[in-house]
Amino acid sequence: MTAPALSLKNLCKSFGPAKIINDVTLDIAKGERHAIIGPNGAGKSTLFNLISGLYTPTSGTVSLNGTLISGVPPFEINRMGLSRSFQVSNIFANMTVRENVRCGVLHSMGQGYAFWKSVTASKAVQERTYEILEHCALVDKANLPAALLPYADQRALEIAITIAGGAEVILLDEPTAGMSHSETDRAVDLIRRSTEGKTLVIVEHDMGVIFDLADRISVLVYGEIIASAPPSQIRGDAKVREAYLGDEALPEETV
Amino acid sequence: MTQPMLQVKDLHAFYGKSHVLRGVNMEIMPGEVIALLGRNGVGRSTTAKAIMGEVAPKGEILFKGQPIAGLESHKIARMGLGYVPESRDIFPTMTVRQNLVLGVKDMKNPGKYNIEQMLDMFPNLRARADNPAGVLSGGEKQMLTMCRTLMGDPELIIIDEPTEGLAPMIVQQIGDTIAEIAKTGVAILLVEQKLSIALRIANRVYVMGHGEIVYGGTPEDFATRDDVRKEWLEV
Amino acid sequence: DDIKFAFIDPLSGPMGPSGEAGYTSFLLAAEHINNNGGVNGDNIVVTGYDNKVNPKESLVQLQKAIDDGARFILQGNGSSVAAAIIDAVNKHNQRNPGDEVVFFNYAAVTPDFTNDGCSFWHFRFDAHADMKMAAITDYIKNQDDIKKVYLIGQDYIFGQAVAAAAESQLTEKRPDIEIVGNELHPLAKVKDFTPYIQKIISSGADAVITGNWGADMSLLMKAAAESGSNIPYFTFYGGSLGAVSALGEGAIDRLYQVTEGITNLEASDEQYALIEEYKTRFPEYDYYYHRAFNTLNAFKAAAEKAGSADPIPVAFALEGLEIPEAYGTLTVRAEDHQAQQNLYISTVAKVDGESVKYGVDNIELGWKLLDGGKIDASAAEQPTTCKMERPAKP
Amino acid sequence: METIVFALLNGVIYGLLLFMLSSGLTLIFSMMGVLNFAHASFYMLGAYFAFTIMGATSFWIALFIAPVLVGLVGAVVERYGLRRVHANGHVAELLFTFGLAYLIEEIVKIIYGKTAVDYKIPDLLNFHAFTIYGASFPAYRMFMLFIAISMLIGLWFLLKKTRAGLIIQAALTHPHMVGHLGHNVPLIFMTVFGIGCALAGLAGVIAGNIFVTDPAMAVQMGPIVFVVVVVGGIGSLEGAFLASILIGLIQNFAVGINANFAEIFWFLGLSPTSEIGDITISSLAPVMPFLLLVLMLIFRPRGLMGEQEL
Amino acid sequence: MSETTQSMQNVGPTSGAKFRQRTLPILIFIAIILAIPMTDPSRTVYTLVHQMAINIVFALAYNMLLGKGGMLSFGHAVYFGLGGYYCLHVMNWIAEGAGIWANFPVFFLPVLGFLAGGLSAAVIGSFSTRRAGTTFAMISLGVAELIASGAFMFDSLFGGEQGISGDRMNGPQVFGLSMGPMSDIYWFMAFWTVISIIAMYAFTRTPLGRLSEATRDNPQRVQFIGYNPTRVRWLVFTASGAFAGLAGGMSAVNYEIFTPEALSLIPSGFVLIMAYVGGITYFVGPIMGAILLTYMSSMMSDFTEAWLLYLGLMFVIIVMYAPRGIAGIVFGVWDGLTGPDKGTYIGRLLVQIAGMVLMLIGLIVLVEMSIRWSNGYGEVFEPFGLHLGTTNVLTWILIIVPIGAGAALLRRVNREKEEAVA
Ligand SMILES: Nc1ncnc2c1ncn2[C@@H]1O[C@H](COP(=O)(O)OP(=O)(O)OP(=O)(O)O)[C@@H](O)[C@H]1O
Ligand SMILES: Nc1ncnc2c1ncn2[C@@H]1O[C@H](COP(=O)(O)OP(=O)(O)OP(=O)(O)O)[C@@H](O)[C@H]1O
Ligand SMILES: CC(C)C[C@H](N)C(=O)O
Ligand SMILES: [Mg+2]
Ligand SMILES: [Mg+2]
Repeated sequence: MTAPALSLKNLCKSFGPAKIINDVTLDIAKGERHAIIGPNGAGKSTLFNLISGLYTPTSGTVSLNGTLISGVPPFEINRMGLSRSFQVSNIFANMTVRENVRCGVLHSMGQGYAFWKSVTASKAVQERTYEILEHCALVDKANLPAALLPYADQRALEIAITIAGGAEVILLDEPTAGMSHSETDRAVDLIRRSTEGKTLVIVEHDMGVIFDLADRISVLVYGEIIASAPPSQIRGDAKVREAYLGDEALPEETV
Repeated sequence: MTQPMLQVKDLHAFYGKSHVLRGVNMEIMPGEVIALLGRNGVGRSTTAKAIMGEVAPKGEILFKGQPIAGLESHKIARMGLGYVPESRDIFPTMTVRQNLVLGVKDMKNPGKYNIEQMLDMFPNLRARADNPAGVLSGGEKQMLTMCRTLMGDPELIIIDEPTEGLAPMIVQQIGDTIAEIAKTGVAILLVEQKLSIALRIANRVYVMGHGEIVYGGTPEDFATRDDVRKEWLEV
Repeated sequence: DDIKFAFIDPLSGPMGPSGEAGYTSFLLAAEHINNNGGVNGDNIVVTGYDNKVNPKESLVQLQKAIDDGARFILQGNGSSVAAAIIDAVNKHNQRNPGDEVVFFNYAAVTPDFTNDGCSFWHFRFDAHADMKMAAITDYIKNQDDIKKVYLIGQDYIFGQAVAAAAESQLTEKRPDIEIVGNELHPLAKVKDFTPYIQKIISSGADAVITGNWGADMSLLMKAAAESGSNIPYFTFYGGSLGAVSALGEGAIDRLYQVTEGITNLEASDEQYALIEEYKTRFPEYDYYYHRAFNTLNAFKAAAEKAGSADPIPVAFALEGLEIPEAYGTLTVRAEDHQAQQNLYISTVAKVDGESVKYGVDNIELGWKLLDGGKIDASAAEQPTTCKMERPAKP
Repeated sequence: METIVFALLNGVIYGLLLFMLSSGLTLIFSMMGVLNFAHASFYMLGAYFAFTIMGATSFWIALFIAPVLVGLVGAVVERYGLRRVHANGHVAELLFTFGLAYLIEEIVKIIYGKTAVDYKIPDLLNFHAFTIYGASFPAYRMFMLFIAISMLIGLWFLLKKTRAGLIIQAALTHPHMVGHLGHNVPLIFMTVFGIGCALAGLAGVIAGNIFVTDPAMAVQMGPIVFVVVVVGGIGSLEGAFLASILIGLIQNFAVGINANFAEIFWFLGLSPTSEIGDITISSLAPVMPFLLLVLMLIFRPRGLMGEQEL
Repeated sequence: MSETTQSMQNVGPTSGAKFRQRTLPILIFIAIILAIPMTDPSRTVYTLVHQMAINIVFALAYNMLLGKGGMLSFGHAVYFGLGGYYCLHVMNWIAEGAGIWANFPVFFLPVLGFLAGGLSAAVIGSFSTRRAGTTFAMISLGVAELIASGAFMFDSLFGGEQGISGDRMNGPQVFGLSMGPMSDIYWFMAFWTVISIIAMYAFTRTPLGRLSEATRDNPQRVQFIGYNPTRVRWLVFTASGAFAGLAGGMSAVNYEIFTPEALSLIPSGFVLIMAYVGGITYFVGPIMGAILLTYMSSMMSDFTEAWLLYLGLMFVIIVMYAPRGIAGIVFGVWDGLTGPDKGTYIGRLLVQIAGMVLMLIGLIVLVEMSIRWSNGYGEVFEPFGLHLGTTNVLTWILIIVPIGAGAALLRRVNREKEEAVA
């Protein structure tokens, strides 16, 4: 048996006296599409920050493909094949879309901190950049400064940068927040295509998206996982209903 | 006949060269809850910003009969208009309490709400009252923004997309809160996408399309207007 | 044709007044020469270049001056600058034969410039530090109540040279005197000398010797006045703008200086007229840089002797040249290009219209010659170690 | 013993002067986030204005009018200059004030000349307060001490007792939002900047006559003021106070000590004739504040009392 | 594969645009460099051009940091100075014929400046680049003051007040240059300027150059594409320090002297102004800034004492109204002239220029009149034979009318522009 892609063991995180993540243990298998849902403030983004190395856990461990990564700086974790997106767009605002994606590509193409060769010299980098742009339908906006992109495209770019490095484990934090219906559909499609054969962990409040994408759903409430099961089970889980979905819920209700 | 709380007549607004509002007309009576619906990008937020003076308005805006178009934001606010922007804009380095204090316009005559009431209304906030607001979760931030605006004792609140990015449970809770606030006699202009809440709490509904108001009526009437819904709201 | 002189000295900043005082003196000296028929019929033009007492900036200005056609450089404020200019002038003359420039140093008095570091292209019209120190130590030698001496100076070659001269000459002339402090502070940076003065007081010194000049001198005096002590100060530049007024009446018989002349010496009417003209023209300053007039007069004499105002003939003509000046005779020693002239030790006294005719700093205090304060040029003369290399004589 | 007493007295007084200067900057920095590079230029303006006013009337009038004038200049600068660049972020603001410092210096040079003016201590205070170990202590320095302490108390009240601080902090990041809450942000900014500048001006009035009033005084003081603010901790008045006194003491103690490295580090076998052995503690004085700054930023970036990192 | 490349090219800038933006300016620059000596320049021209060359390299080096890396430094002269000092010491070793140095050609000293600047930047950067933004700016200021004032303590290294001087005419000759006369130095300057410009331009196109921009925009995100932002900043800082050191080496050869002031805040501030005025968002910006400011500082100081005031004013105006600097203005005008709405643009531009010229006239009269008045000695500003004193009514008319008229014109254009947009 291979090690799970991601494995959290007794993970805890406190800020001062506030215990935000409380003894979370969770295994996510390779190739799984895993969704994390939960009320606002439950600690979903915090959990992502712990996994991606932005925060160090108060106690407990995180392993990626069996290697311990808690305490490792984010860029090392990224090099080990884990990539994440942010809840608020976090792109290189003054650079063009193409440059944004190219920066995401560089490291995986072995460019390192090189200052003796041109970025344009490497065909592989150029091609990979183009592929990603095409994949995310950003080709025709490639030379626009990222800051001028419409919101939905910024979110797409956020995803593009995240997948550019070819990471095997991808963490997406509310990728469709603030999108309209049709935009959401496009984004879901993009996510599905980009994470083919990879491990995906996604946080979303849009139940449509979640039930559409996820193989398995974990529900995080006040820093604790109260349920972790396939969508069909979650839908019927009374505890989850009470804590998160409420009685209105499911499925789409937005215009 | 009572005077309308807010009257907007032939309002235009621009972002650079793009003409976003093309003659918006609407009216809000005291104590009324109005839902402003429309697809993404039709200009609902811009309408709110133009009223609040954040975007330069062209046209007439009367608040309690007085023209406010073109005034500076703080003057508009002092006349009794509250605004909860889409971006929430909590003050991240300050504590929840300090955020609330800042909602008060004049320390000498505080409004009808005080901080304790607010914290009672949202236990989540009480638990974080002395934390910097920047670390609040998305939903907590939304609650805080609304409370902060209430602290200024407004007569009309414009709330832009209060439920965006919130868990389904909280969405309901926010809806209830808004209804609650409305009961105290504060008029509300609610910019929303989620029909269910909008229809539940609104007295009247406006629908916006391409920078104009394309429909106005009661929720009951709106429920019958499949044509409006098809043309202006659905994709 | 005009004969262009470039005056490169501080014209702004803390040392600005020192430079301005020199500049105005040269302007007036040039005017007088021009009004009296000029030099072989040509006029002298002096142009100011502000160097902020920085050697690097001085070289930039020197370059500019040469580009502007100046072949004679005037500078004095700061031996650090003078050293750089001597070096640059030597290099320039070596690299640009036929386009030489000559440097007239009117105040930078580090002895080395006319000793091991001497140059054919450099002439100094002020007595150097060893000469002035000799005058001071000769005077102190006879003051038996001075037992402890404190040395304070600016931290650069000139200040170091003063300290070294004081130390060696004192130990030679008065081995019993204890040097209770030898302090070097940064040049033109200290704004409040109070801590230094307190150090001097607690050292128990009976006298202070300092080579400070410009703002470093007037601020030192300001702090000294505030401290209420009355230790005497033996200085090179007590005549720096503002030093006397900082001490006020406290300066009387307490502040001493060594110079090549003071306005209250017996002199010709012409000289008195010159002093008064200077004061009316430049009311902020006092007639202090007598050597500016000596410098240009010596130039005129040399150029007329050589029959040319070109740098090389003038330089050769200057060697050994002897001219009369208001307070004696000035000889340019050929060996090292160091001017030899009388020196005078003076102290401050109230203006009385007779022996003390002129005040300074626009107050009623002026410099008065000490009894036996005159040192003849021959007595002031010091040996030199200069081995001069000369170009071919034209 | 004498050395210690002298250094203590001078250190405290110099420290208090630094505090007067830096309190204004702390105020501006903590409230508006503007690292006012031109702060010391307002200090210089204070001294020059006082010099002019004193020439026309008296020192006591200058003591009140000059800071007010400087404050007005500051307000104008904020209204017509800073406010424009505010939108472009802190670096733009920093650059603006950097250019402003240049401008003020040049304007002062044109109006007052390139060399020092003779700004004198008022006759009323020109006497010796007391004498210790043979050195007298001028009354004016005591007066300075008094002004600085009253200023400290005044400021402390201002800051602790107002909500303005909060409003301004909030307006830093979200000016629109604060406007929507009914606060007149631009006015508050202008006032704060004006007050900060007026404080610097006051320091100039007080210090211009014991030091030197010349166009270089801003450039000389500027960096030290930054050191104080950063070492004290951003936005912390108490920190600025501590840091001022600390720097005042360090510098004055250093000047008072004659020992050189060879004497202190004799156990390392340093020779007094070697270049390093020859360095005296007193010559280290000008370097000390900057050493402190760099060490502080590396090891404790929030400063002595600051709540947040720079 | 060829298909991808094809489309890839469509995505990137066209080769025509590339040529215009990259190759053409460099060709023009080289042509100018070759043309200058043909005009048989005077000493003054040489002096000026050499200073420009040094400043161009220094300003570009600085902009690697500020423009591309987003690090605002108030102490970059430290690396310039350390590079220069090292070169001067080597120059003296060459003169003494000390050991291996005896055969080192002075022509190649800038290489050593590059190494010394880079090495010192690497050491200092190892702690200063741990932070960005204002903290970095403050550390740079502290370090600069520390080193500049500490330099006075080590006379054997920095030479105290007097500095260190040397003589460049020693050691072996290369390219047949004796390094004595100005014209020899010209080729030295040209060589190193061109090399540096090309190298620094190339740097922006390397992965590290790109990452430096990414780190400037968003250091947090850089971590999540696999890079350590601190490491990126440190490397950029080192490279920038190295080129600053190279410029220092050029300066050492040109002036043959360095004083501790060269390390201080004043030259650091000047390079900041050069880069910013030129335009930090463009590669050529600092070049323009260096040329303009060097020209101003040596030529304008002959015309007016207040040139620093004009300089300060220009800087402040640029910060306020044209944050993209001269280069931004030039390219903006170019775009306007080649844009679709040429007619109105030119019209508006002319009115704007007229407005600015008018204001400038009023300002100049005011400033120059004030200077003369404050200098005393009865000086009066006398342009074109006019006699403008403080008491002359004409003076005040010449101040107030142009400023008022200019301001009115500018305001009108601005309003028109706003309305046109609306
Ligand atoms: N740096 C921090 N310091 C203190 N508390 C924090 C910090 N970061 C997050 N928190 C707190 O942790 C809790 C969880 O925050 P988190 O952002 O993880 O929520 P979330 O589940 O992502 O919510 P949302 O769905 O609204 O985004 C919140 O209550 C928040 O206030
Ligand atoms: N700052 C801006 N600059 C330029 N265009 C803008 C700006 N803000 C909004 N727009 C554009 O104006 C139009 C109306 O925007 P507005 O924010 O009012 O829409 P909305 O109806 O509130 O939609 P949303 O659901 O996105 O909030 C959109 O097309 C939007 O792209
Ligand atoms: C102007 C002078 C006082 C200069 C000083 N004597 C020096 O040699 O540096
Ligand atoms: Mg979250
Ligand atoms: Mg909106």
